[in-house]
Amino acid sequence: MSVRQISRILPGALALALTGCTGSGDSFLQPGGPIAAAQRTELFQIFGWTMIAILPVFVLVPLLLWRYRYRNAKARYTPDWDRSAILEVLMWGVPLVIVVVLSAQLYRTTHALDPVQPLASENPPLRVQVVGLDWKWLFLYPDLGIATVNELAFPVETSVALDLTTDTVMQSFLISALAGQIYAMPGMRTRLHILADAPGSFEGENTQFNGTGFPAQRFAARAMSAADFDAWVAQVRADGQPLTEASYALLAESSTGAQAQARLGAEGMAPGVLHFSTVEGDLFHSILHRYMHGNPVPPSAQPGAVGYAPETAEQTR
Amino acid sequence: MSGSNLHPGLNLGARHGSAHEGAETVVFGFWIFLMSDLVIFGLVFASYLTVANPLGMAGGPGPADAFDLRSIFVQTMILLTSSLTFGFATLALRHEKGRTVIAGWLGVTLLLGLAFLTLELRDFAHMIEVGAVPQRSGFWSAFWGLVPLHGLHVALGCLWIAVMLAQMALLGLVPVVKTRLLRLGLFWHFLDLIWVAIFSIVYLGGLMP
Amino acid sequence: MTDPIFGRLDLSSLSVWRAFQDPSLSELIGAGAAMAVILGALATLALLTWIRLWGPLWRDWLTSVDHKRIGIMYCALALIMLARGVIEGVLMRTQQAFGLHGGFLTPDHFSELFSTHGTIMIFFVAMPFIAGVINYVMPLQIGARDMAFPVMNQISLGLTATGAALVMISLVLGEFSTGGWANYPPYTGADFQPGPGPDYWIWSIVLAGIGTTLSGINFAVTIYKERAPGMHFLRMPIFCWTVICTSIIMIFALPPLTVAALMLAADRYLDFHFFTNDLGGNMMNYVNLFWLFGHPEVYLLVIPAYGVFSEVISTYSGKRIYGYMSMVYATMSIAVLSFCVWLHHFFTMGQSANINAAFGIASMAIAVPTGVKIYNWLATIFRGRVRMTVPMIYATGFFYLFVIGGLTGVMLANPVISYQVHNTLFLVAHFHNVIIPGVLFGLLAGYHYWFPKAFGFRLHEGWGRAAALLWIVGFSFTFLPLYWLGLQGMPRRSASFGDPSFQPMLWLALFGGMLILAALGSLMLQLWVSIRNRVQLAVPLGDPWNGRSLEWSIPSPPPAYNFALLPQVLDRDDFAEAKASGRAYAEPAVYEDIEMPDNTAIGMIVCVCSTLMGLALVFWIWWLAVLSLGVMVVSLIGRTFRTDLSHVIPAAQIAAEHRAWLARVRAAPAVDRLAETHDRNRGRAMPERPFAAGAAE
Amino acid sequence: MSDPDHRSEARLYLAGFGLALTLTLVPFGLVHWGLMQGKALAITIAVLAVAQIVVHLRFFLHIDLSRQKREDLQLILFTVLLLGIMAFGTLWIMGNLATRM
Ligand code: HEA
Ligand code: HEA
Ligand code: CUA
Ligand SMILES: [Cu+2]
Repeated sequence: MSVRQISRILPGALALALTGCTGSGDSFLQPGGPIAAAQRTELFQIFGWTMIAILPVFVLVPLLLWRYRYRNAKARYTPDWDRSAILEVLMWGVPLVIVVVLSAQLYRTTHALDPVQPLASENPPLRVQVVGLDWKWLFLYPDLGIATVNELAFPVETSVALDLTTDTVMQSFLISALAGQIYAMPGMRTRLHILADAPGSFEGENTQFNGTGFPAQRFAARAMSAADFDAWVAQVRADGQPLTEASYALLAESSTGAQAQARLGAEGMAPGVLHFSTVEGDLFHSILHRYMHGNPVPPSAQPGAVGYAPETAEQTR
Repeated sequence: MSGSNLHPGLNLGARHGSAHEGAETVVFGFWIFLMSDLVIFGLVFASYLTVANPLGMAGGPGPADAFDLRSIFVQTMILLTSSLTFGFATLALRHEKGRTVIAGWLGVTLLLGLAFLTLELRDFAHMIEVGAVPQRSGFWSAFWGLVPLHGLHVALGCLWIAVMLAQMALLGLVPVVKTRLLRLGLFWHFLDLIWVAIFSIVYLGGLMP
Repeated sequence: MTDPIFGRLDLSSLSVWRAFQDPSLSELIGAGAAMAVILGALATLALLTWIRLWGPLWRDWLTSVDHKRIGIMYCALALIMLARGVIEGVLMRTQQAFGLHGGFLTPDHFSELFSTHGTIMIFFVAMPFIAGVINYVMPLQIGARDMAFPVMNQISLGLTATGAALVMISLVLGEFSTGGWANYPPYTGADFQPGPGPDYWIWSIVLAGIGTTLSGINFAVTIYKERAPGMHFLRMPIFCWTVICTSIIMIFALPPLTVAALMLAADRYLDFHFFTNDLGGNMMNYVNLFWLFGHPEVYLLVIPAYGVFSEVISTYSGKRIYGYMSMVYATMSIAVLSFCVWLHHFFTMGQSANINAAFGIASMAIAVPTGVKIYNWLATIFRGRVRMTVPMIYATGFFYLFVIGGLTGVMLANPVISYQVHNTLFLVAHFHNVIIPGVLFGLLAGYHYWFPKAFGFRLHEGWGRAAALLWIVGFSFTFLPLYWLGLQGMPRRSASFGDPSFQPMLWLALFGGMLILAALGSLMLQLWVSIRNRVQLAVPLGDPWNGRSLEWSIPSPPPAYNFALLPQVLDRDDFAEAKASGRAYAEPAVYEDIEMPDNTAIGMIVCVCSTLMGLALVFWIWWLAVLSLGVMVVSLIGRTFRTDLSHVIPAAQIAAEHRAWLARVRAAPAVDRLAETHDRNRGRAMPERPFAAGAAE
Repeated sequence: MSDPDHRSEARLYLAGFGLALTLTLVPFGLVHWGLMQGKALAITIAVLAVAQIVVHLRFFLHIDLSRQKREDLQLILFTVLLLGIMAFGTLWIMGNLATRM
């Protein structure tokens, strides 16, 4: 019984300790959706189980060092004692059992929380395509025909299916309060599903270092009610500019969101955010496929590269 | 074979006295080195296999456009024979047939090695002609990372044979020279092993109907 | 486009010149560092000339093939590089503490800092340190005269020094990579970083890596073939077992790094497409290959540290190591398992849940043998007689802090958690939490433990204790807060951040960094004080700690040939048994001539040529690259044409030296363990008082 | 070539050469004349290659299972194990990623 209890009480205590001193709401320790919540539970459970093997160490070290200190003539001294069958079984057995238990759990949750799986929800899923650019994220809504930079809005209680790639170096996409991260790589498509339980704004970021503007590559993931979402879409259509090949070529240039705003003449928007009312062609797939067509992508056509030239990049696509 | 082997594989034999015992350490060390080298080859092979597909070829030429099975066959025969001739050199060393016999077999092996390299270079020239260059695709990069790496080893082996011929002439068959010949033998046979993998995986695998 | 003579090296490659053109704080710090390197080098040269040390330095050290001297030179190299690594670490902590919306360093400078810091700490601090300790201790423990291949040993050192030199030169000429110590393409590809940075990384890693592979071969062959008569595998000290495991990793895990780095070089220099975005390149294979090396690498570092703790805990508890066989099996399983888990560094790359689960479980499995080792050490203390000397304080810190690091490792091994905290400061906290309390505390314990063996005098105890406590406290303040920041989602490698709530923890971490600096200062002071008091602290008789293994059975410092007569080993912990049974310090009936290899300059030739070659490759100076390679190859081959490369030490000389030492040992009073840290300790240990437990019970 | 040891050892080399030759000719023939196809051919080539490697090890490098000190044989087996893990793992991971992206 004690084992179970420990593994139940400790996580709670730890959660309290950790969340108690938290300032921002952008971590999976204050989950905004089922995945992050499950991840938090997992963390506490591992903590609980490993304590069985680890607490004895913490307790025994001072006890042993004190009891067997040199000057303690009362303690037994057995210089040649060097094995004991019972201890041997315990030393291998206890960690082994814990690892077996944790492994079973790991296998289950790794499958259950596999990011390629759609999340259960009553509402129809929303598709979003994510393109990592140097120091900003581009979000394409293929079913709505709009696009944004550094603002990912979606209705609550809806499974959002993200398809990710980049048009530059490797990046890693993380919205901690909603789900884990996944790499985005040029010429490749990775997948992630998120779902928010309640409206709110969560910070998203790139965690894979990609140069000067790396710390600025953050965005807001905004979960909103269905009505608010529709209003938001309408607003993007209203205040956005069209995303053409030419404006994409400019956008793709290495720049933070704020710099991109200036480049594309969208200074009025929220910091770092851009809205696009229409998207020319199937941008996501043309980005994805330009690396797989068997044609070289010279630096002048490679966003993020040192010799990138937006003026000519457009034609070589 | 004559009794007391100190380590796996090629041995000089007890009659070589201190050279035989001395070989224990250096030959074992050389085995370890070869095993480390084997891991390098293994990983380059694995990398090659990960791009031996249409995506890796990126619309460029494939194996069928660039490989010449006939030439590979001849190269294989040459390398195989050179293993045999090196074997005879080792036997002559073990059984103390004298410097000239050993040098003779080594010389034949050297010539075979050079012949192999010549043919291989000719193949490479042909590949460059048809555009199967490493700059063309990931697949050709991997090919050019793998096969010339083996070729480089063969070239080093040839250089080593030449150095040993010189040392035999200048120093005579002193113990260090004997143990070096032993290690050179390991190296040469090891190259042949790698080649078996190359012709099976790269060439036969690539040209499979 | 590039100059035929100078390649792409020009005035703007000089960081001092860059700072002159753009005197921002960041550039100035860079230029200052460059000046420090240049001035430091010049000052050293001048000092050496002034006190006429060139001759001795060349004769006794740089051309030496003695494993003991090579070991010490490895440690010296590690210390020099450490100075830079620590400064960079503390600079980064400072930057982040002030990094709310900015800070004083430019992001590019910051990225160069974490890249060089990681590269230096792993490849040029921890690895040389470990190579140094192994070099010094292992042959003594197995009763050998030297490494199996002494000259190759010197060449390994030369190549390691080359790698370190290239990283240092990058401060002055050009710049280092900004891609982190893992240097992932495509970010480090020619398109995105056309400058010399990633090339510095490639060549310093490749050249040093070859040296490490050769070291691994050398260590393994030495243990397999050069053990003293009677030293069966199962009589070896645990440290030697850890050396076997570490050499296995050196031999088999360095190849993937070499392959990955050379493929990256092919991409950058020859326009290959191994890892490029276009034309069928596959950057994921780089990640795969790098961690095929990278994971075993970190165990390469920690396994010998486990070995040091085994020796230290057993000695200072006055007891045999508990569970010898368990230790051996555990160490071996850690070494083998370390090759089965590399994917846990990229759980988030998009492979299937099955693969993630398989590698996650394999990673957690390492906790079992590691746990066994920890428990075995506790059982070794159990019913021992423990002296809380400096190494034992480090061991205590290790018990607490390393276990925390291991616990967070087990968390990271779970893909579900890794999805969240991968690439965050949580990960940074994890690995400093295993590397510093594990590897560095282990090395520091070993430093205090074996220093008297190497130099003939003990280190000052009081300063040592102060440093150890500062380390433990300083570490905790510096890195434990990072766990919290990581859980809050602060990414690693961020020069700045936007969330004010991170501020307090970052300040705490900076405070810890200052304590660590103080710890380092105490270490330096300790060394200084100890050297000044070396007469009082001298332990020439060789056994200051009542040691248990063969290295304590010879004088401190040991003679060039180590053992006057190769010992005949009868038992595990042979020297302890010998002391107990009275067969220690016996005079051999006959002495024999000893043949030792001659000194040689070949290691220096390799070092200089390969440094020039690396530099030439970095700056596309092709003629120099070919020339230096040519000189190196010709000298290596030329050497093989010489056969008179050893000298003989006559038996009479050995007999005289050995008898003189034995006479001093017999004349000296044996000290008991209470006087261990007093000036009375001259290195002759009184056997532990025959057990008084009867009285106690 | 008078001494009997020498002759018997030379015969062994020749036997190895003969075996290796056969194991080379067969797969080349199979591919050249298109006698087999697809998976069956791939497996045949692989099996013959492994057989040939064993032949080389046995007859040219003189590795066999008897008479040797175990510690040395372990080295080779251990290498094969580690290389197997690394190469198989690489193919598994990269193959899986390729199907998913
Ligand atoms: C051996 C490895 C090692 C060691 C010792 C350290 C030590 C330190 N590191 Fe380390 N660090 C890394 C390996 C190491 N680090 C790696 C691999 C990275 C990742 C790089 C990347 O991003 O790619 C990293 C990244 C890293 C970052 C970047 C984090 C980020 O990405 O945001 C920071 C930031 O503060 C940091 C700080 C420090 C500090 C303050 C120390 C201090 O604790 C330094 C103090 C250490 C010492 C003072 C050494 C102890 C002294 C001895 C052992 C010798 C004594 C002996 C004698 C006197 C004889 N490190
Ligand atoms: C010396 C170095 C060292 C050591 C010893 C370890 C030890 C371990 N490490 Fe660590 N690790 C690094 C250095 C090290 N690591 C570095 C440098 C990185 C980052 C590189 C980079 O990205 O730059 C890293 C990253 C890293 C990751 C990748 C995280 C990510 O990128 O998302 C993972 C994931 O599995 C991991 C796991 C582990 C595990 C399971 C152990 C285990 O070996 C720990 C075992 C120890 C214990 C568990 C404690 C003692 C045991 C007991 C008291 C018994 C019982 C316990 C149980 C039953 C649980 N490590
Ligand atoms: Cu990266 Cu597929
Ligand atoms: Cu790891």
